[in-house]
Amino acid sequence: MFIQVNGSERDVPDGATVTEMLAALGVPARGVAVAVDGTVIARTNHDQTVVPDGADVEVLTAVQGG
Amino acid sequence: MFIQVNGSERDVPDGATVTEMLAALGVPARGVAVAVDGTVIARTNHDQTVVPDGADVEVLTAVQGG
Amino acid sequence: MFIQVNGSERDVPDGATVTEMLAALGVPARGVAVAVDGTVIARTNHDQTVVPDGADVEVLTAVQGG
Amino acid sequence: MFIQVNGSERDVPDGATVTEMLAALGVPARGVAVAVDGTVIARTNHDQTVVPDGADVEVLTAVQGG
Amino acid sequence: MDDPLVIGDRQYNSRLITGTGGATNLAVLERALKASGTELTTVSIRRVDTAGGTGVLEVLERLGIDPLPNTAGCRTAAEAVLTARMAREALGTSWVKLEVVADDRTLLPDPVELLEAAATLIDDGFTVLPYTNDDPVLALRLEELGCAAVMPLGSPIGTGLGIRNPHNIELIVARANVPVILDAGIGTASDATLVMELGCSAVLLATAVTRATDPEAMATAMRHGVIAGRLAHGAGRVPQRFWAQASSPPR
Amino acid sequence: MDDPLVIGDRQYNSRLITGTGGATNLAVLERALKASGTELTTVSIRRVDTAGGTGVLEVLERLGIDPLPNTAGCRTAAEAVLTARMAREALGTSWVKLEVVADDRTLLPDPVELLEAAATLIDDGFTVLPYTNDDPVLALRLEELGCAAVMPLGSPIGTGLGIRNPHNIELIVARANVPVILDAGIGTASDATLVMELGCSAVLLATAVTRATDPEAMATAMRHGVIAGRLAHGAGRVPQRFWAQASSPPR
Amino acid sequence: MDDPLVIGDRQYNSRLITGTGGATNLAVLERALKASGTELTTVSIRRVDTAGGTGVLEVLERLGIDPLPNTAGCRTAAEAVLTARMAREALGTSWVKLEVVADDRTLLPDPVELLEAAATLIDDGFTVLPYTNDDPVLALRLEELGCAAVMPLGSPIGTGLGIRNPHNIELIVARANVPVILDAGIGTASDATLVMELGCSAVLLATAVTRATDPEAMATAMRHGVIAGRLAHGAGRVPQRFWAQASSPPR
Amino acid sequence: MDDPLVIGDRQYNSRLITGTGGATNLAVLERALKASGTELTTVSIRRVDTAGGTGVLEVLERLGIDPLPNTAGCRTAAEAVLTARMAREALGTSWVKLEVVADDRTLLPDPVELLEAAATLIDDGFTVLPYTNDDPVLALRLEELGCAAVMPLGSPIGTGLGIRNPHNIELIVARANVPVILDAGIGTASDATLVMELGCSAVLLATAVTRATDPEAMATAMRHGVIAGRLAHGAGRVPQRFWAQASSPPR
Repeated sequence: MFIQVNGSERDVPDGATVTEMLAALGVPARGVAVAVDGTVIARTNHDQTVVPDGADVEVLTAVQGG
Repeated sequence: MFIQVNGSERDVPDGATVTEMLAALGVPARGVAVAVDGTVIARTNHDQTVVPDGADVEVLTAVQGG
Repeated sequence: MFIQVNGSERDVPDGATVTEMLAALGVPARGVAVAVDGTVIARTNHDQTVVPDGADVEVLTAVQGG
Repeated sequence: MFIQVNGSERDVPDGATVTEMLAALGVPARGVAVAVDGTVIARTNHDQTVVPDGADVEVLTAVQGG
Repeated sequence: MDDPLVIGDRQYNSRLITGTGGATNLAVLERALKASGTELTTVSIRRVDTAGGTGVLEVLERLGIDPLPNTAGCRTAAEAVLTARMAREALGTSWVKLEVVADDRTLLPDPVELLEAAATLIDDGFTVLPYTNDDPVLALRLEELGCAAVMPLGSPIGTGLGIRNPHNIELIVARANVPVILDAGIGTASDATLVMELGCSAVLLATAVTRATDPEAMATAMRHGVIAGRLAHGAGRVPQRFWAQASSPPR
Repeated sequence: MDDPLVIGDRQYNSRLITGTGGATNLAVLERALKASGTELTTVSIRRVDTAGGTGVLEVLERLGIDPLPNTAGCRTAAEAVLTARMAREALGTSWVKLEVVADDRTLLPDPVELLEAAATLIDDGFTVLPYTNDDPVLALRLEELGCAAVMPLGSPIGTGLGIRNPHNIELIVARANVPVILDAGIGTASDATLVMELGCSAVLLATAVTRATDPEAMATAMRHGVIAGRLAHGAGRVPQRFWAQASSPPR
Repeated sequence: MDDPLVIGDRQYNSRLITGTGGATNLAVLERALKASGTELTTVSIRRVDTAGGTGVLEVLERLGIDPLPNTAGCRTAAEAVLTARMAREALGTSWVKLEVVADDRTLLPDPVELLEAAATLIDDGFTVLPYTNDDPVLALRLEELGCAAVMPLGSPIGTGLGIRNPHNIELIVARANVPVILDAGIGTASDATLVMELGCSAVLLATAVTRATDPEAMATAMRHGVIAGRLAHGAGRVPQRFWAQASSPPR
Repeated sequence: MDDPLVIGDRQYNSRLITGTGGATNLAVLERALKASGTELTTVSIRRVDTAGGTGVLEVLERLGIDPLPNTAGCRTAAEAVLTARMAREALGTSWVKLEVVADDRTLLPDPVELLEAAATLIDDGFTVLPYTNDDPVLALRLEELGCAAVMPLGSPIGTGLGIRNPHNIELIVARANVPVILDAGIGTASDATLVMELGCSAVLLATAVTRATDPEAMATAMRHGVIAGRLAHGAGRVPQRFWAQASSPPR
């Protein structure tokens, strides 16, 4: 299925969970946070939460700053 | 009738208007503002506005300050 | 005779007094001070003081400054 | 003989050298400087320099300061 | 010089706005106000029987000075709005110096209550001159709401500490499209001169004059100080240099 | 007000002493001097053919301003004494602003040469106004020699850095029995106001006015600034406080 | 010395909190962080593909430094709250440096949005360290909401202007019951020393170190400067005097 | 770091020079000196029976600190020269902190007597470290005479007023070819940090430590403050800006 990740379209397995999506995107699960359609997904729910088709996903991490 | 003027009880003629009340209190009509039961009475309405019995009246004026 | 005036050679009448020297140089007598061979000549002595041949003369006046 | 030491009269052996004078005064030879009649006596001369009778002697040392 | 102070629909020749608080009596106040050359002066609104009220308006009338009622002492937007409305009826003016302070120790404005009061009074047709802190953000917000001027402090009311943060005042001036009037903290004439050199449009002060040993002399000093600073601001000062530069020609 | 500046046997109503250096032309200079209200102005002494000399005395005469010759550019007591004596003959005045500077980068006075020149000129009957640094010791020595005033700097000539060390100026004022005239470093009007508030008797400045973008406006600013500071100094300013103090009565 | 910095439920031996922004590369950053002795350091939260993200957490882990996520760049309470919640999931910490700025030119906090964001995050169980201006009223409001510390600026972010208004910082310290951490504006070590002497509990700085010519040396300087100021604050400095007082006995 | 202070033929690792005056007793003094890390400390020269003398040299010896005799209290070159010569015999050192003060109220140096004493002692083989005012001209004259360092004041002895005129200190540093040691006026650690940032080579202080409520803590503060300032001076601080500059990447 296709979803928006940080503003660009990406193809991930249908019915992927957040954890699976991150793997598919090649993003390390550690040190990142995920919001799906504007809702922050608690780390503890990454395995259960399924990413809907066409979802708008934000994947954030820590960078130098402040 | 008795009303509260600036926190102390005063006796003024029954059915007095704001203008009549000020006269009864010996307060110059000029340079003062009147609030009856928390409502500011526009200067232009002083002649028509009747002060209800037992009203809580504030009469303010300009003093040195600021 | 030739004298040094403010560092450049000038020709003035032999035996000229300070007053005559200033006239010869076309310098207004007013508002100037004269030193001959390093000695300040009091204004009151300008008429009597003769400028020696070859003298080193400084003629100063007020300019914008300070 | 009697001499002035730091402003007060003291009795020291006749013909005492600076070193002997310091001993007689009970002043440790170390860390002090001596002036006799206004002249600073070099430490190296303390043994040879005889203090004249009635001399005005200053004996200084280091104190807390600055 | 023809360099009027324009606030809302009014023009003033004097750039010194004064207060009437702190004077030992009305005679002293009148001499000081006259010496200051001010054309706009604050008054407070209190119950008619409040001591000290009598006669201040008559003094201002005699001197041809416009009264500017303040909301001094108000702690909430509601209190300030009510006071402003009473002032409008009492003095027949819709101009108000809006003060909403957070506490008695600092007398500093409460940003949230101040913004709310300003919005309400502007909707109600008032010409609002808010007393604010020296935060450039709050000053801009007040301007955006429609305030006719912004009046940042130099330092807290009555401290006489002068301009504690010239950089903030310069930031406020750099972005303001309404007059910036330095209000509070002025202690002496050089403070007023500096304020104007920083680009402020006017100075508002009270106790620096009324509580000085000689209020009339200090009022005169402030008048000259404000004029000096205004002129210097426009005259283009010399740059600052690390090394010296001669003012006389070489010998 | 009747508060004259008394130096030696003269009295002046203006406490602003100006210089004539740095002006682009005599017309600009004349307008600036007039606007400043000064009654005493420095000039330099140079060879008659030196450019810029012509006409400065005529300007001062027209404005009724006393000329104060300086010894600018002198590096030794001998040079300064000779220059002062030439000035006396040229201008018919025994007053001199005594400058003996140590180098061109700082234009700071040479303490030893300055003291020697002052002593010689005072013996010779001059009224000596020495340009000095802000060292309270040197100022006192110059007064003890018989100088008619002491003129400490605020900061080096032409830097426009204002009063770098108010504490030293206060120390000088606290011990002086002759007028203390702040000379050099003034950049803008608030500097002049502050100087007078510190207790100085007058201000001497030149390029802060003549090199300003608008010399006439800055001269006017300086006139007001000096008056403001003098009045404020005498008016007894309010004390500084850490916490606020209300200027309006409690509600 | 045993004088830990206590914030919320944590204790730190270092009173220097640093930022990671502005470093040319991670190697430079790591050396500087190590030299600073810091135990708490801010990071920003950005999209994973954002350049510069990689590796900063690993550096902090290697040095045993706690990460403090900030909400830099947020303009509204909503943005800041979302960013804080994402940071909590990404870093597994409920601590946040709360920034809600009003505009890009000043990067000053928006008081209204800041208060709203702080209230929401505190309700949500966050330990909130708000970046605020130097308004003593806003600082008190933030403490009343339950912030674990208040972090007033010395001057705007990145200006290096130091402490523009020590009086406001003293007013904040005088009334605070939580640690006051001076955040933003530090330019050099003496700024950090002064901050601690004013009674602040800690200093937060970033580009003063990372953008210095020699970040490691400046980081070391800041470490010593903070220690110096903390000790001096507690040591009871000598009073200031107008006249001199000898340190040597009379002769 | 390897950044020794070089004066004449000696090298020191510490850039903090202390005095021994003002301590309530030798035990307090010893703890403070130890905490300061100083390697060079001043002592005064007095009559053997003068109270307080006993034991100070033993303290310095125990701590491996070089004594630096001063000529405190001398008013003339002759007195200072005699005192220096006595000190040389008493302590076996040709180093001297040369003080020739003009009066007791300011304890400021007498420029003329100071120059004369310096010249005499240098001819006599002394290593002269003169206590001077902050006049850049006098500092240069002292260096030209052959002084091993120049020691300008920050403010008068014992005032604790810090650095009253940083511009003069910068002018002195800009032209000096010998170490510039800031002597007198330091009140707290940030003063010492600032001094070093201005480019001075070392700081000399006494009562700021010995008269602090906790001398040992203040001595430690001064040690860190001097190190902080020295490092910051070399680290290349960030420039000062009027507008803000972000330290976090854009969102």
